[in-house]
Amino acid sequence: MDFLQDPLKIAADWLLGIFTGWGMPEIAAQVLIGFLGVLILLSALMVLDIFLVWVERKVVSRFQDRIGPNRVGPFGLIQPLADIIKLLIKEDTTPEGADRVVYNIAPLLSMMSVLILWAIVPLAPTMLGVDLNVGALYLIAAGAIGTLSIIMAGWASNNKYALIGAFRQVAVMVSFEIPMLTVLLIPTIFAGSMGMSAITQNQDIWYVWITPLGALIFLIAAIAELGRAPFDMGEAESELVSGYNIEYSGMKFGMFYAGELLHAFTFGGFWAILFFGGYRFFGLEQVSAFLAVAVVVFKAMIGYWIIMWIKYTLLRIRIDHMLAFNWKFLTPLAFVLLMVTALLNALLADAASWFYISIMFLSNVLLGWISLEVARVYSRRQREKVEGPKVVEVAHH
Amino acid sequence: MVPLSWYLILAAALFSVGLFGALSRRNAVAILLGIELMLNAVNINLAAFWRYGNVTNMAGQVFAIIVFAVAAAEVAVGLALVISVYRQRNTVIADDIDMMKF
Amino acid sequence: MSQWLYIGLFFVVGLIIPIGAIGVAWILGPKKPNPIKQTTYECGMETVGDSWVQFKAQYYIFALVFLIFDVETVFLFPWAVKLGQLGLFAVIEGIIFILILIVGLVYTWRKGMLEWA
Amino acid sequence: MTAEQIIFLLVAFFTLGSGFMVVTTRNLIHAALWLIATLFGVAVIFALLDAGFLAVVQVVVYIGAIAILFIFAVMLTRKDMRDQGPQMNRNWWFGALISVLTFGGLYFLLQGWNGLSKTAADIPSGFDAVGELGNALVSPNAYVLPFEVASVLLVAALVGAVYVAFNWK
Repeated sequence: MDFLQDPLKIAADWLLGIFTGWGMPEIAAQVLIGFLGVLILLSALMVLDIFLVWVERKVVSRFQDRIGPNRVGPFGLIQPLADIIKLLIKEDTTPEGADRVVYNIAPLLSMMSVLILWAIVPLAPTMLGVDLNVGALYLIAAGAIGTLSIIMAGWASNNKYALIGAFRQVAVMVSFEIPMLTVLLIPTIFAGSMGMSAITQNQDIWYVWITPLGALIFLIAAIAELGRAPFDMGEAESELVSGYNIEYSGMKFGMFYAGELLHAFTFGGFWAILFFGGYRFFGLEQVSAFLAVAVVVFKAMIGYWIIMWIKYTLLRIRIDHMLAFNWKFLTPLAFVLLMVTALLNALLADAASWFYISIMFLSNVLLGWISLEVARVYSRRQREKVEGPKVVEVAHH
Repeated sequence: MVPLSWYLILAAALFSVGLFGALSRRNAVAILLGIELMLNAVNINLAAFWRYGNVTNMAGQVFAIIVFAVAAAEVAVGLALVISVYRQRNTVIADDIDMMKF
Repeated sequence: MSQWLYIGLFFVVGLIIPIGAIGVAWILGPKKPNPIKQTTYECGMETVGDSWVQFKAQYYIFALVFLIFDVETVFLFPWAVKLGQLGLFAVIEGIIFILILIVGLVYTWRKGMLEWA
Repeated sequence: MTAEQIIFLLVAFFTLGSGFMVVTTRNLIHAALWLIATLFGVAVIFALLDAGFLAVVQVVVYIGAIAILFIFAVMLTRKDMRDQGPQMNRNWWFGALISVLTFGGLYFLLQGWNGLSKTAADIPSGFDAVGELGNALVSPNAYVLPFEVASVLLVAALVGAVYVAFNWK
C-alpha cells in the first residue's frame, strides 16, 4: 500500500538510485529529479488546459442551448487539438511601432504567472510542490506578475484599444486584490499558518461553514482577478475588440487564452483548498494519494464550473460601477468581516465546537444581510439625489 | 555558504547605483526610481544582518517591513507631488521646478 | 533554502513551457510580413494619430489607494498567523490597525476620489 | 565555489545590471520595467537569505503595487515629453563621482570591520520566522508601536497624496 500512499517519494527514490548509479552527485540528482517532477506536473497541466478549452466550449454551448463542438472526434473531443495545430501553424505578426522585447516577454509572463501558482497547490497529503509557509501571499505575488504581463502587453502593442484595455484591466485587478488579501487572512487566522498544506490539514470542518461570506468574497475577487465576465471590462469586445491582447496572434495569443482558462481552473482549485477542504473528503485522502488528487481536481472543476456559470449568466458591469462596488462595498465589508472573525475567534476560543461553528456561521449571515440592507438604503438615497428622468443604463453584451 | 561581505558589497553597490540615479536624472519620476533602489539596498542589509546575526531576534525583518511601509508612503507622496507639479507647470524636469525660489 | 530552489524550478519550467510553445509555432508558422499586415489593428479603420491616448487620472488614484491598502494588509499577515495563540490583546491591536485603515478609506470616499469623475 | 555562491553571483550581477539600466535608460517605461527586474532580483536575494516572508512581500508590494504606480505615473506625466533630449542633468558627472566615492567609502569601511567573513548559523529546526514576526509585531515589549505607527504613516501618506495631487474641488 506504500505506493498508493506516497507515490512521489517512491518514484523519487527509485530515480535517485538510478541517477546515482550513473555516477551523478547526489545534489545534482536531487535537482534533476525536482526538475523532472515540475516538468511532468506542469506538462500535465498544459494537457489539462487543452481539455479545458473543450470543457469551456461545451459548457457555454449548453448554457446557450447549443450543442457546441461535436464534429471532430467523439463529442468533439479532438477539437482543441485541431485548434492547437491551427495556432501552431499561424503566422505570427508583430505590429509596427511595437516595443518588440516587451511585446514578446508579456505572453511568457502571463503563462508563467499561472503555472507558478501550482507550486503551492497540495494535491494530496504527500504530494505537493513546496509547502511554503507564506502560501497565501505567494498567491497574490503570482497575481502581481500577471498584472504586470497585462500592462506590458497593453503598452508594448502600440495600439489604443490595447492600452485602454490594459488600464482598465489593471485598475480592476489591483482594486479587487484588496478584498482578496483581506479574506485570505481569514483562513490564515483559523489555520494559524499561511501554508496551503496547513490550511487543508486544519479543515476538519470546511471553512466555508465558519466563513461563508469570506468564501463568497474570495470568489468575487477571484473572478475580477481573472478578468472574466461580469468583470471583463478590460476586453469588452464590443468597444475594445479584445483588450490588451488585441495585437497578438498565433501562439502568443494562445498563451494569453490558455493562461486565462488555466487561471480560472486554478482559482477554482484555490477556492476549494481554502474553503472546501482541498483534498479532504471523508477520509478518502487517507486511502490513496491518487484518490486525493482526484478529489482536489474534482473540487477545482466544480469551482471552475461555478466561475463559468457566473460568466455566462451575468452581463458585463460598467467600469465605474465595478470599481465603486469594490471600494465602497466589498473592501469595507471584507475589513469588517475580518475584524468580526478575529474577535469572535478569540472570544470563543474555549467554546464547544458546535457552538463556535454556529455562532461563526450566523455572524457571517447576519453581517451579509446587514451589509445588503445598508447598501440598499445608500443606493436608494443616491438614486433620489439624481433628479429628472430616470436614467436607464444599458449594458453592452 | 555565501559570506556576509558579499551581501554587504552588493547592497553598497546597489545603493551607489541608486544614488547616481537620484543625483543625475532630470526627470523627477526617474529620481524617485533611484531612491527606490537605495531603499532596496538598505533592505538587503537588514535581511542579511538578521540572517547572519541571532536568527531568533526579529529586529532585522521588522525594520525591513517598516522600510516597505516607508517606501510605499514615499512613493505615494512623491509621485503625487510630481503629478501636482505637472498639472501646474506641465513639466516633470526637476531643474525646472523652482517654485520655492524667490 | 531548498524550498526556494523548488520555487525557482517552477519559475524556470513555467518559462520554458511557453517559450517552447511559441518557439515551435515560430518554426512551423509562415513568415511573410507585409506592411498592411503589420499595421495597427483597429477593425479595419486606419489609425488616427498616436496610440498615446490621454491617460485618465482616475486610474492613478485607484492605484494609489490600492498601494496603501496593499501594504497595510500585508502587515496583517504575521499578525493573523499568530492570532490563535496571542489572545484578546493582540486582536484589539489588529482591530485598531484596521480601523486606522478604514479612516483613510472614508477620507478618500468623502473627498469624492472614488467617483469616476 | 559552492552552488549557492554561484546562484548568488548570478542574481547579484542580474540585480546590479538591471539597477544600472534603471538609472541610464532613456525610455522611462523601460526604466520602470528594469526597476521591476531589479526588485525581483532583490526578492531572490531575500529568498537566499531564508527571509521568505520578505521575498514574497517584496514581490507583492514592490512589483505588484509600487512598480504599477510608477508606470501609471510615467504615463500620466508623459503627454508632451517623449523622452527626448538628455535624460541626465548637466552635473551628472558630479553625481557619478559622488556615487563612486560612496561605494569606495563603504567598501573601505567594510574592509576594516572584522565581522565580515562571518557565516550564518543554521536556522534552528522548527523555527517559524513568520510566527516570530507576528509575535514581535504585536508584543507590547517589542514592536507594537512601530506596527501601529506604520498604519498611521500610511494613512497620512494616502491623505497627503490625495490632497496634493487631486485637490480639484
